[in-house]
Amino acid sequence: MGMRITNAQADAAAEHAVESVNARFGGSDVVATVEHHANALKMAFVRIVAPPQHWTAVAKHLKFDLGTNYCSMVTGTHHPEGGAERGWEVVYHLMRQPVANQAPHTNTVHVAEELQGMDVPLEVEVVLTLPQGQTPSVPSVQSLWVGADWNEKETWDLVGIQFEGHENMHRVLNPHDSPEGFHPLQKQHKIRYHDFNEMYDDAQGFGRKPTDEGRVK
Amino acid sequence: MKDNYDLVGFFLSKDGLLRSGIIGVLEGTPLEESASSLSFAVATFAVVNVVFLLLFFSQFAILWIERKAVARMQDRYGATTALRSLWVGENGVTAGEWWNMLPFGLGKPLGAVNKYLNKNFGNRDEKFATVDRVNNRSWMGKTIVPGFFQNVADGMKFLVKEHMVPQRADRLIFEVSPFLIVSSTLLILGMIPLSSGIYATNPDLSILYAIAIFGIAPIGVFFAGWSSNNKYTLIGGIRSAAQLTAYEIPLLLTLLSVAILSGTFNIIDSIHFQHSAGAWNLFLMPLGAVLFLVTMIAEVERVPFDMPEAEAELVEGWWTEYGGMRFGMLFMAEYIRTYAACFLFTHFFLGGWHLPFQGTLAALLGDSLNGTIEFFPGAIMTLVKSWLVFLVVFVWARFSLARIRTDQILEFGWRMLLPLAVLQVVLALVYRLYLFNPDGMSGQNDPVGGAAWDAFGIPSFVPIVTTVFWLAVFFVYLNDEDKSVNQERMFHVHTDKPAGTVSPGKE
Amino acid sequence: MAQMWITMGPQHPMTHGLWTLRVKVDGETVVDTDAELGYIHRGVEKIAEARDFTQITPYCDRLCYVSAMTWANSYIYAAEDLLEVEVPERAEYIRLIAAECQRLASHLMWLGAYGPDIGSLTLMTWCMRDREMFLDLLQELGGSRMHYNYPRVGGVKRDMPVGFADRLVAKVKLFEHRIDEYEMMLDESTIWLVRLQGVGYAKAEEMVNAGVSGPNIRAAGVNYDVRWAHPYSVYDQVDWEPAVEKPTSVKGADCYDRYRVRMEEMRQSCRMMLDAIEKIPGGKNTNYANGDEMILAKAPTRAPEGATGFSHYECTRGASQFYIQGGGDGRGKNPYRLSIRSPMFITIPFVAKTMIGYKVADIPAIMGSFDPCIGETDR
Amino acid sequence: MAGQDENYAAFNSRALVEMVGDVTDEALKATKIKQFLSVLAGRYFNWAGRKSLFTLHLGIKCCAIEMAAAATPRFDGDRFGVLFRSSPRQSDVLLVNGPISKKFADKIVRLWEQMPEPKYCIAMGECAISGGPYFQSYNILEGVDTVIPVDVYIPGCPPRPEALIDGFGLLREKIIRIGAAPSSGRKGDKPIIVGED
Repeated sequence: MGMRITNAQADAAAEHAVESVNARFGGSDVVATVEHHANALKMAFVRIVAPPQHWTAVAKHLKFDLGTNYCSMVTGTHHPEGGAERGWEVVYHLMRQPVANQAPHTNTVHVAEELQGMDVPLEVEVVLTLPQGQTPSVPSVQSLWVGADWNEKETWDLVGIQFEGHENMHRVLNPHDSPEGFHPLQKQHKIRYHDFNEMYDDAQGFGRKPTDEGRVK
Repeated sequence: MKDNYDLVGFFLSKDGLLRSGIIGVLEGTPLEESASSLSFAVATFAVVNVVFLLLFFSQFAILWIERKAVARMQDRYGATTALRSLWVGENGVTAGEWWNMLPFGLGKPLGAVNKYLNKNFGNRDEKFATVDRVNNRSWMGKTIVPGFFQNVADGMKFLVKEHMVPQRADRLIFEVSPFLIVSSTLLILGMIPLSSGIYATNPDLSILYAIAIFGIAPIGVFFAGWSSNNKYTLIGGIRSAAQLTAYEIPLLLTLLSVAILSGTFNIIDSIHFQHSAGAWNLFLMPLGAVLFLVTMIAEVERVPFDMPEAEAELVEGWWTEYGGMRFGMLFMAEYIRTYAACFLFTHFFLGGWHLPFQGTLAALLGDSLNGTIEFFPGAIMTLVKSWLVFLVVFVWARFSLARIRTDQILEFGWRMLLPLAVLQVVLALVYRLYLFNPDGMSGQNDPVGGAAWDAFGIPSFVPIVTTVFWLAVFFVYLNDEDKSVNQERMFHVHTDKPAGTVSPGKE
Repeated sequence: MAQMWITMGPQHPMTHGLWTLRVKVDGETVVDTDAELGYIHRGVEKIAEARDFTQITPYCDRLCYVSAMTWANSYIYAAEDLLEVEVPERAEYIRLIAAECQRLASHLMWLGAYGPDIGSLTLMTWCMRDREMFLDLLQELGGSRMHYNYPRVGGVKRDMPVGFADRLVAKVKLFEHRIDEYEMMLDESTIWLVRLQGVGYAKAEEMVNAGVSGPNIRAAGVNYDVRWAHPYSVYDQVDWEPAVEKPTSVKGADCYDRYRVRMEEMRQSCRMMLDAIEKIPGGKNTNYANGDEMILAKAPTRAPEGATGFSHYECTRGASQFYIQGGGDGRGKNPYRLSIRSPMFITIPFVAKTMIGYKVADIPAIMGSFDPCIGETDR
Repeated sequence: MAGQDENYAAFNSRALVEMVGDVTDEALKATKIKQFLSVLAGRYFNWAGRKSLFTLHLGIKCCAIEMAAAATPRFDGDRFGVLFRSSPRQSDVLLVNGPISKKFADKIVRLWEQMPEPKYCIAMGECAISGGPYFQSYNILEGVDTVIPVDVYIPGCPPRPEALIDGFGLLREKIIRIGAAPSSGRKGDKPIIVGED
């Protein structure tokens, strides 16, 4: 029969992580809570809301004390109308995976139900909110997780969030010759033919073919 | 044994029809005293042309064999193009009465032939019906050989392609090197005999000649790689140069051992030796045969020694920058080299134009057959043998094996093949000096083969023992693989209950 | 010999898809590499902000075009987390069967593309021929060969056709013999072993730190699999085990391990499908009408204010994740921000670095063994 | 000196070759054999060009998988002489099977220019015809015909391998109509779309 991490194991791991984070960062405005997904299996995960200046400390704590060895996703979001203190938001998704180097000719076969303590997979979501401003910047965790390297490059390329201390920052997805301040996922950029009547005149300047005159695209 | 279809004899013999005719014609004219040399020139020209065209156009056969065998191995139909759309036109476009353009009404018979063919082989109902979009394939209408003309189309299409030279390429060498490769390859066809009577030239040292010519093409390959100023082709060219030098020496030693065994450097004499001595070289030196095949596969750069034009990482290897006619030539040159390799293997190891067991057949039922074996043309036997060798060795290996890395190729060449080739030369010496009794040799025209390899009273004892010994060696070597390591790796992917052992649904 | 940069450009037989690998070569050995992605970046995340939740599924099908069903499922789990929807049991089983069938087809596409990389063209045609079997099965479910638009928020679009179960069992049983045929052709050919063993080593912890996931991790000796670590569908009720490899050297997993893991995963998928089709609630030969509450739950179309949805799914190439920030300022019907995590976007630069020290001829072997799919990389 | 004195024929081999060439040319023209031969050669090389369409091994996105499927046992493209070569120098057909992003636009034009002249372009799939589902994207060109002249359009997302093989059939019919005319010379004729007739 297949195996799975039970909700109890996930809750226990999440509570342990939340206690250790709150214990360490109790005073400052770093808040860690246990949340539950809303779909069928209601698995628990840890959400940490922190200001950007504490982010390096929280990251080190997560990596060395809680053993999150896997930075899976970095998401940047632009909130132009989000009020003064919520202009930008950077969400890190980090995972703890019970993975270790193996001696030759051996492997470790986890049985999900018997995992405890630091071996139970843990899902952490770190939300950093940045105030309004032209140059949102967050300290880079490139040195802690190699996985975060290209994620941060992509987030800067698409959303325009600076990462201090990130070496060799270059555009990965957009063409290298795209204009300096062009970060497409910012909300002021509309997608082409955004609404119906815009379909005819082409705002973004892509050459419209003469044969398309008067035709509904 | 001499094959009685003697093309060379017919053309070149002094009292032959052609030469005496020419001498007769030039009787009264001022050219009379040089008539004999003139007739010799004309006769040689005729012989060379006939043999070259025979060899060259039978090359399309091996292209077709490869394409169809590959398709069968890959569960596909393979090329099924036929000539009909050339003849009747496609999609409503026909050339109308194109034969009427011939002057003085010469077109009438051509038109009649076209109507006859159209009626019988084309579309019986309409006058100029064309084939539609997916027709013109083998089972859509009668075609003798489906897909045979696909390679003709591939080759001819390249003649009308634009010739492009990369901007910073070394123009002269870029344009000349394909000709260097193709011309040296066509030279080999010059001395390959189809049977004892049908050959263009028969130099005394034809084995040395063949190997020398085989050695020129790699220089052209390296020039092509270097001159097209492209990093892929540079690496491809250097790889091919390294690979060919590594495999040239075992090839030479293998052919040296063949020459030692048959006592001559001439291909036709070595074939005569195989018949009159009573055993093909394949059974006398199986190690040599395998060595020859492996080095030949490396020589003509086919998978698994395909590194110079490795599809995967070098795009097309050293011929990436060639398009148009030059690429068509290189493509053709590669197949002519493979074809020549198959011919050489047939001549050195499979007894050229002799039927299998020709000697014993003639011995056992000599009189009842009253010479029917002699009527079987040797050239067809040679062609069939080389096509089979091509099919089994070159095509089968190409589409079931993977490519080896360049350093593994070189290591395999220097470390494994070279010592084996030296061993083979020593074996050939031992065979020739101690195991061969010359008085058992039969005459050249004696249909019953000789018995030079008999020992202890058993006919052809030596080849039988050699073959059995080498088969045993091969079998032992095949099975002594360290199965434990492989086994341990193959199935040790951890699953408590391997797939298939658990009946689903029922715990 | 002088060192030179070779650009294995966007159009190159080795790169399955459009990306450039610039390789610094000293003779035959690779000294330094640099990966260049973004040649088919089409801004799916930007377009998704103007689409509502069911219109985004076709875009997620076309992310990784070889395993379309798994990516659509992955997005749908995130949308269900956002819209707080419970999925009926039968729909979960059908999604599992469809995902495992797609995993098989995708692994076959990988093996087929890996053949010409190493030199044997026959493997390509054999694998694609067997892949057609599973494409037919998926075509019965989703209606087209490659992109199905099949899962809906709250279930699946339509139920399995009546004869589907018997055809599935027949095809899977036939395929299990075909895997032995492939292994006979590959494992017993010394050339294949010589080209794959001892090439492209990568340690387990190195890979995890670099964000590599999926079969590439399991090749290094740990059976970590998102299907049990962050459970989502009914994988715990179905009979399967994650395939895990015993690396033969302390330097970690080589190309041969990754090949072995994927072959074993194909067997596991077969086993899972055979078991799931037997246990499917509501019977395997019944067909419910579209929208029947057995296969599709009622789902709201507007996301609550400021809600976020997250899904962590085991795609064929690794762990794919979707993060949706829904609702906000009156745009309830379409997401405010959709973020897609592609396993290959992080693995390709890591693999480019692991190639250093090997020969030029090993580049396709190592690259192909990680099974890159550029569609999901460039989003 | 030789130039001014007309009747002093400076004998060299090139002049001889040209003179012989002109004489035979006149003779053939007079007896209409030249036209006969040109029709025969024209038909023959056109047949050769139609029957072996070497396609560039270029895989952009999902249509590339259908292109690969078209070369496999179930839908065998090899029956019609369609082979996939990896170098643009040796291919006649550029099969564009995916969206063209700004980053790839100049590279695909370069590929197109590297191909020897009688070359044809097939736009396979919605993305190559009009940008497809990504026509609103900031990074995708609206169809490959903004940069390259296209001969046959194959709609579908992705089109089935049979449609691709039908596309090659329509291309063969176009080749028999326009012969080896250079790709620039085909402006203005009606676009050929698979599945239209």
